[in-house]
Amino acid sequence: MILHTVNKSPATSSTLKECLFSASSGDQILLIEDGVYAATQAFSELLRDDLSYFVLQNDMAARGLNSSLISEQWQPVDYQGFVELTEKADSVCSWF
Amino acid sequence: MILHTVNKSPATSSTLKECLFSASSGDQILLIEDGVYAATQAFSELLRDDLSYFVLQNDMAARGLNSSLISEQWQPVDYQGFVELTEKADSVCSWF
Amino acid sequence: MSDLLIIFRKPPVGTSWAREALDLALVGAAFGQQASLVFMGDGVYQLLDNQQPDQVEQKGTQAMMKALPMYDIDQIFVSEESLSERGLTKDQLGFDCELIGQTELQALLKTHKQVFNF
Amino acid sequence: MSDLLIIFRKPPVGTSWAREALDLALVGAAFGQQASLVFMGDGVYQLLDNQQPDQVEQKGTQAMMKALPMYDIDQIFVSEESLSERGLTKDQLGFDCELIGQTELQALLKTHKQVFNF
Amino acid sequence: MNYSIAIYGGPYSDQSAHSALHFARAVLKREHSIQRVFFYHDGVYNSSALVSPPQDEANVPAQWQELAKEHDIELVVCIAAAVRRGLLDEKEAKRYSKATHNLADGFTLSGLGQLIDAGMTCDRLITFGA
Amino acid sequence: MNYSIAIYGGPYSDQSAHSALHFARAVLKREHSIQRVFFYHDGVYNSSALVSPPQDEANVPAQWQELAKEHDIELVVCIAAAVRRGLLDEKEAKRYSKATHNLADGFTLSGLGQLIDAGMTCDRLITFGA
Repeated sequence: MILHTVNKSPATSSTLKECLFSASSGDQILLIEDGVYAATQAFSELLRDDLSYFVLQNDMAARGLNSSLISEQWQPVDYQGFVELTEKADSVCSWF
Repeated sequence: MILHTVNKSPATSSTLKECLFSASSGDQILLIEDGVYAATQAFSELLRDDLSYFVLQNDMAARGLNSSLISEQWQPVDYQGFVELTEKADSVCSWF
Repeated sequence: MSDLLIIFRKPPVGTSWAREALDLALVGAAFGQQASLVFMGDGVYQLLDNQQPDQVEQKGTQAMMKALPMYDIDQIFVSEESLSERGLTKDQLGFDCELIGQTELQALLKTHKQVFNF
Repeated sequence: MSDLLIIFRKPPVGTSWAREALDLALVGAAFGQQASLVFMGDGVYQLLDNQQPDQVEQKGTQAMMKALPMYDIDQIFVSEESLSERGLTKDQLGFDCELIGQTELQALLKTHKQVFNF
Repeated sequence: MNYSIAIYGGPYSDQSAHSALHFARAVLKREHSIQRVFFYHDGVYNSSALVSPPQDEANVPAQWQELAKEHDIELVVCIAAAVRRGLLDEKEAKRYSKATHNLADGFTLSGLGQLIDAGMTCDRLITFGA
Repeated sequence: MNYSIAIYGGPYSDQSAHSALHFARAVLKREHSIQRVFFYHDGVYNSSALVSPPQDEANVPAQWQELAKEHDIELVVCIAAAVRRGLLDEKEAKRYSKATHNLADGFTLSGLGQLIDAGMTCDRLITFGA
């Protein structure tokens, strides 16, 4: 299982799209930095059903994305949670 | 009349889309740097009918875009042609 | 009509673009230029309420945005299309600004000789 | 299976990303690592024939690409979907490479522990 | 006509400073003048005296210095963008208690007002973004 | 576990060096070790001794220096990416006949092989792109 991190806004960059195209069933996606905007409801149609979705809550809070804006597929994690995800994954792939 | 320059690839960035949305009828678009990929046929559907389209031929040649790849709306100019376009425009707006 | 139009198309925190664009607006005002601001594309995210950039040790743009009235910058426009593409509505924004459509946006670009586009 | 997978997603000339990613592939090979390269997204533009980056005083990546066989790098893949999104076909490319679809791309990522993604 | 140019991208990382150089030469060839080149955002990295490219690559800061000298062009670097990125002249090095400075000859640190001024006073201001 | 981190973005221009710093602290809190931080592309700008942010902003290079010293982490800067962007140590300054150098204490210029090596020998290599 691969942990994919994505740090670009989904509305202006194709980075998330390229990541979702390349991920295998069972992989995990973690949004960081400007990538966190992808966790808002407007972008939930892009998501596949066979991946797990995480979002860095520090970067969410930094940008004013409170839980009412976030779609339910996304599970918030803090930096320690980020580290835990990297521990469990076989490898980590960064999309930027 | 505004001359708009665009320097980002249309396949991975929304820059061209934002430029085309903001241009007024009669404005000119000039593609430079990685923006020149937008002159290939795959992206001709994005274009509006009421604008004029130019592409910097030095940046085309640098990227191996020969005329067979370029759609016919686009008129190649060199750097002197770029300067001439800025002379004639009322103002120049750079999209990056 | 104002002298300067500054277009904000980048999000507020991940890069320095937004802060550097706002710096330009404030300096323009200090030089006696009337400035209008347009938020479009990912720039509309700069207007969201309750940003806490200190959570990632960044400064963000909210504090600077609050200084705009002191610089007599009160012409603040936001693209309706950019907001709705991002699933946002005006009442989720932390700033008082005027919603504009494509026609008004085009008119703003056309009527300003000096446009800084970030 | 090779040791390293390097993914090229950036165009060849406008930024230094493509050159820096290729540098990494060559250094990896010099360290005795077997490297596979995948071109996808705007990275497929690196494969176009007849690039003349000297027209804008840049170096581009073609000269380095030609050095790949000397480093025993011969596993070169290109995403079929990325090509077709850009209206390109394999015969317009200046390099011999293997077309892959989504399944093969996913398998490449899955089977390499070391992936460098540019 | 009187032109000014704004550059927002660093050397080597992206093409903007090179594009601006080509554009500037074409402007001069068409017998216009260039008053000022303003370096902002990562463009400030073009003002480093320590940039040391391989012999077969262009030295962009050096090319700007030459062009500026020959055609009397001001090379102005945004001071706020520069100092936080580690570009200092002698005066700023003293202010921040740094042992050395690295701003190349011919470049001047100054305020963002110089970019506003270029927009107000020149016939054309052309921006090369990163 | 043994981690290494790669950073591709410059300070102030983007968040990647900050994100990596937060991540590194969390890695150490979870009692892992960090062998190396490798700076590539615009990440090399984090190694400048001359970075001078305003007092109310974090000094990212200084924070990396502190963390590295305290936890015995190698701070390795890609030499090819660095010298063309104007980041020089004493030896490179001499090689390129520059009067001064600006690499901050605690950072080392070295080859890209150090990034390959980190990928081969560490349990995890986490990249923060620009």
